[in-house]
Amino acid sequence: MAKFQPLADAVLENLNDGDVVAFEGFTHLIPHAAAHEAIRQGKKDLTIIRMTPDLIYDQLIGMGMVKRMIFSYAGNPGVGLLRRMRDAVENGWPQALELEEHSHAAMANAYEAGAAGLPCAVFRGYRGAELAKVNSNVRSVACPFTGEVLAAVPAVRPDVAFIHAQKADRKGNVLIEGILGVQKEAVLAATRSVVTVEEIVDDLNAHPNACLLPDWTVGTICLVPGGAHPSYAHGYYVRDNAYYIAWDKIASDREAFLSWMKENVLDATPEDFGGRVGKLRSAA
Amino acid sequence: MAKFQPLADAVLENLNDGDVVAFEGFTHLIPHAAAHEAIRQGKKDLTIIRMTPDLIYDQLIGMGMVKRMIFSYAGNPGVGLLRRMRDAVENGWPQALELEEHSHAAMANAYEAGAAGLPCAVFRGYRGAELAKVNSNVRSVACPFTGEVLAAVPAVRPDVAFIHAQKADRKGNVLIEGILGVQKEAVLAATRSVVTVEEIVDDLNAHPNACLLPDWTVGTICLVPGGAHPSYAHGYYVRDNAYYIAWDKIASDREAFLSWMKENVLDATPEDFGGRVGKLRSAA
Amino acid sequence: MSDMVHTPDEMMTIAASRALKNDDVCFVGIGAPSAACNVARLTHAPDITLIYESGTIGTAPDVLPLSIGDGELCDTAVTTVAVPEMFRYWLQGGRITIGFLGAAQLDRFGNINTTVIGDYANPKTRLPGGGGAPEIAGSSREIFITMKQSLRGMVEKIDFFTSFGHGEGGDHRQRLGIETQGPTLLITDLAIWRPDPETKEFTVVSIHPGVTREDVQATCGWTVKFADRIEETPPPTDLELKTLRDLKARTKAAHQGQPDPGKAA
Amino acid sequence: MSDMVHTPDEMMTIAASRALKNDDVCFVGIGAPSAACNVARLTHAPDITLIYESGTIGTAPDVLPLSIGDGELCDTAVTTVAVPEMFRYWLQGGRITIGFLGAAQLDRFGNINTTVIGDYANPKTRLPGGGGAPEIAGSSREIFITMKQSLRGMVEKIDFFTSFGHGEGGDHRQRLGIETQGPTLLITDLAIWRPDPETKEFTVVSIHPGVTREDVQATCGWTVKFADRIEETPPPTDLELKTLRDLKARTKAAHQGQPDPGKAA
Repeated sequence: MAKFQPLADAVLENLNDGDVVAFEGFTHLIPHAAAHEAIRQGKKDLTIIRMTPDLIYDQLIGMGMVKRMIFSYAGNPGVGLLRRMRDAVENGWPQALELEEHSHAAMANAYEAGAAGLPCAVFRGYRGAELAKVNSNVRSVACPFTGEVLAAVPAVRPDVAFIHAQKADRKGNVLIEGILGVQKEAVLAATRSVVTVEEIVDDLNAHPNACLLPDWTVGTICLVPGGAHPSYAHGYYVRDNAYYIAWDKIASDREAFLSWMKENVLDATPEDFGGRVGKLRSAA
Repeated sequence: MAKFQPLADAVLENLNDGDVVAFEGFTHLIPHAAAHEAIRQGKKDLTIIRMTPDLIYDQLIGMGMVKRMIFSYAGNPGVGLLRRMRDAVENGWPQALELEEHSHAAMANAYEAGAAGLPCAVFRGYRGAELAKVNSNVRSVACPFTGEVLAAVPAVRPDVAFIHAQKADRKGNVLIEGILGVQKEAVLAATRSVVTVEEIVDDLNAHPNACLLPDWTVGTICLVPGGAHPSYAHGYYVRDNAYYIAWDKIASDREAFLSWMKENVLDATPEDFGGRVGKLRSAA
Repeated sequence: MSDMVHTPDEMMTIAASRALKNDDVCFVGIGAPSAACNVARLTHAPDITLIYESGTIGTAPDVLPLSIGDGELCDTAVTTVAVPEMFRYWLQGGRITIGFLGAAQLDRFGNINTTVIGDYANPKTRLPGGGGAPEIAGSSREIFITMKQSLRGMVEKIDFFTSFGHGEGGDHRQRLGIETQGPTLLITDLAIWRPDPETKEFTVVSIHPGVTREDVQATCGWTVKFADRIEETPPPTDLELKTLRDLKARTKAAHQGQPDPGKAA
Repeated sequence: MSDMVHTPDEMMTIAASRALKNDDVCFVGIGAPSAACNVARLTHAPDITLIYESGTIGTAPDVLPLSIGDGELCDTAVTTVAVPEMFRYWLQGGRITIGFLGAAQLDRFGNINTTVIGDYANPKTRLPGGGGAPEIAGSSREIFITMKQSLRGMVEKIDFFTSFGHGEGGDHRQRLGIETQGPTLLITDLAIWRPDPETKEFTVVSIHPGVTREDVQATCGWTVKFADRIEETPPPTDLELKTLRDLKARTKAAHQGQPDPGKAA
C-alpha cells in the first residue's frame, strides 16, 4: 500500500549505497527532482539503469556516485553527447564507469520481462550488431518450433525505481498519461518504488484503459510539482528545450559543472522545482 | 488502409474455406454478427482460434463448418458447457472436431507473440499441468542466464481475424474501450482483418493511450450496430445474460439447435442485430 | 451467530470469505469464489483487491458477474488492462496473493480437473477446460479451493491434471521448481481443510455447524484425514448472511431482467 | 525549380523527403530524418504515418521535436503506446516500411556506427550508442540513411557495427537470416546513392545541382562508385523549400522561446 512521504525521506528510506536503481522516463516525465535528492544525499556505488540516460545520469556520473550503467542511448536528445559521462568513460573522471550497453529493443523487452516476472526477455534483435559481441548479457535461444535463433537478455529487476507521474489519488493510485516510456514496467519490475507526482487529487477520473499503477503496487508517493523539469509533464508544463541546449555547455567543463551542481542541486530543495516550471505552464 | 464494406462482402472477400480464423472477444465485444454472416455463407473446414470460444463457436461447430479448434476455455461462462461442441467431441456430430488445447496464459502470450512478429511465445507456465503432455505444441526453452525452463507455444497467426469494436472514424481508425481481451493482438497478428463497429464518427475523441488500431492496420470496417449481441458493447448496451442462460437449452438438442439457427441466423441479416439490443441500450 | 437458517452453500461461501484478508490481491474465478471474494469485500475486507482474468483490476461489482467479463467489472475497476498484460504483469509477475479456484474433480493433494471426465482423447464428458487455472495454480502465492462435496467431485484419482496442486504430495511442487505455496485451503459445504505440513494431504481442521465426521466422509471419495483437534466453524453472522443474500438477490434481478433470445429478435 | 538559393543541407532534406510515399510507415530518427519525414507529410505525402520510438504513432507535429518524445508528438498522434509495445508490436511486428537512420560513421555497404570512435573498451570518443538502430535496421522493410558527407563520416571501415546494413555486401544479410531489405537509399548533401543490386555497394545515381563528381569523392573516405547513368537531382521547388524553411523557423522559435536553466531557478 502506497505511503505518502516528503521526497528526502523517501530517498533516504529507499535508496542505499550499492543499489541497482532506475530513474526512468522517456523524454517525458523524467524524475529530475528525485535524482537531485539522491545527489544531495551523496549515495555511492550505484548501478544505474535507463533506456535513455540523459541529464540526470550525466549529473549522477559527474558527481562520482555511479560505478556501472546499463543503458541503450546515452545522449542529450537533439543536442549531442553527455559530456560528464564521456569524461568518465574516456578519462575516468571522477571515477571509471563500467558500461553494459544494449539496444532500445533489448532494454524495452528487458523491462517488460522484469514486470512480467520472467528471468529473461526473448526477441528478434541484435542481428549483425556488434553489441552482441561486447556484451556477455546478450545471448540467444532457438525457437523450439521454427529453429529461428532469437536474442535473449536478462530481465531488468532494479532494487528501486524512481518515476515521475502526473497524479496520484489520496489512496495512492498513480496515473500516467501521454508518452508512457517504460515507467509502469520499471515500477512493476523493481523491488521498491518512489513516485513523485505533480498533484494529489480526490479522483483520478482516469480512462478505464489508462496507464495506472494501483496503490498496492507503489511504494512511496511524494508530491513534487515541477519535479520533472527540465523535461515535461503532459498537461502541466512543456519541455524546457533551452535548458537541454544550455546543459551542453555546463557539462563541457568540470569546474563549470561542479559549480552549477552546487548552486542548482546541492544548495537547492525539491520545492524549487515548482518555480522552475512557472513560465512553462502556460504553454502546456 | 481500411476499406468500408457491407458485412456480407467483407466476409466473402476475407474468409475462405480452410482458413485459420479468429472471431475474438473476451466476454465483451464478441463479433456475433460477423460469425453469423460466416454461417450464412456456409464456410467449410475452418480452424477456429479463440481463448474463450463460446456461443458463436458452438454455432460454427454445430453447423459443421469447423475441423479444428485452438482454445483455452470452451464454456458458456457462468452457465455451463458448450453442448454443440461436446456433441462434436464426444459423438462426432455433425463431424469430428480436432482440439488444440492451451491455458489462457499460453493463448494470451501466443496472441501477443503473433502481434509482435515472433515465431513463439515464452512464459512461465504449464508446470505440472497435463495439457503439456497431450499437446505437442507445448514445448520449452531454457533461460540462457538462469537455466530456468520456461514454456513455449507457437505464436497465433490467423489468416483472418474478426473483431467488434465501439467506433471507427471516417478514415478507418478503430477504438476499443473497456475490457480489451486480445482483440488488438488478434488484428495485428492476422494477415487480414474485419472489424464490425457500433458507429462511424467524425472524431474518435480518443484518450492518447486508449486501445486504438490505426486505419492502416485494419483491413475492412463494417457498420453493424448491435453486432456484439448477446455480448455487450461498453457504453452502448449491456450483456444479454438471459440469452446466454437460454442458449444452454437451445444447444442441448440437435433439432432445437438447427431450427433456432434457421430462424435466428440463416434467415436473418446483419441489420437484425440493431433491434436485438434495443432494450439493452437503456441499461448501458 | 445468526438466527437465520443458512444453507451449506451459504456456509461454504461465508467460510471462504473469512479466509481473505484486507490486503489480499485475489485472482477470482466465477461461481462460489466470486461470491466469497465479494462478501469479504463487503464485510471485513473493504480494501481487498479483486482481479478477474478479463483484465479488470481492483473491481467492486454491485452484482456478481455472470461471466468473468461483465461490464460492471470494468465500470467499478481501478483499471482494466489487456489480457496478455493480465497474464504477464499481474499473474506471472507474482502480484497475486490468493488464486481462488473451483473444481469438477479434486484429489486429496489439491490437484484439479476441469478438462475431461474419462480419457482425454475420447472423453466421456468434455468439460470447458483449464482457462487460467494452470498458471493461477503456479503463479499465485497461495491457492484457495472451494467446492461442494460429492463422491463424483472429490475422488481418489482425477482423470486429468488440469492444474497442479501438491502432485503426489510432500515436496512434489519444489521438485518441479514451483516456488509458490500451492493449495493452502479447501473450503467445502461441510468443512474447512488444510494440507498436512509434511504430506500435503488435505486434512479437515474445522467442521461446519450441524455436520458430522460421517457426513464429511460420506461425500468424499478418499479416506478422509481429520486433524487431531477439530474446530466447529462459527456459523454465519447476521451481517455475513445478509450481505451474501442481498448480493445474490441483486445478482438474480440483474441477470433475469433482460430480454430472452427468442423474443429479442 | 526555385529561384531561392538553397543550401546543400536543404537539398539533402528535400531529396530525402521525396523518397517517401503517401502510404509509407516511417520509423523516424531525430535530426535530418525528422525534417525530411515532416516535409514529405506537408507536401506530397499528407497521409504518411510517422512513428517516433517514444511510442507516438501517426504523429503530425507543427514544429520539429528536439527530442524523440516532445509533447507535440503525443498531442498530434493518432495514438501513443508504451515503449515495449512500440518495439514489439510495431517495429518487430514488421509494420514499418521505412526506417530512417543517421550515422556518425558509415561504410560503403550501409553499415552504421553511432557507438564509439576508436576501440569499444577504450574509446577515443564515446558516442550516444545505438538506441533503436540495431533493430530498426533489422526489422524495417527498407532503410533510408541520410548524412552530410565528410571524410570522418564516410569511411572505409567503421570502428563499430552499431547497426548492420549489408555487412560485407552481396547476400550477407540473407546469410545471417535477416529477411528485410536493409539500406536501399543514401541521401547526402551532395548526392543520392543506391546499393548495387549484386554487390550492395552504395553507388551514386544522382548528383545534386552544382555538385561535381570530384566534390562527391573529395568528401567520401572510400573510392566512390558512380552509376553508368547519373541524373541531376531536381532542385527544390518553391513549395518544398518554403515548407522546410517555415518548419525550421517554427521549430527555432519554439525551442528558444523558453527560459534558460541559469535563470529558471
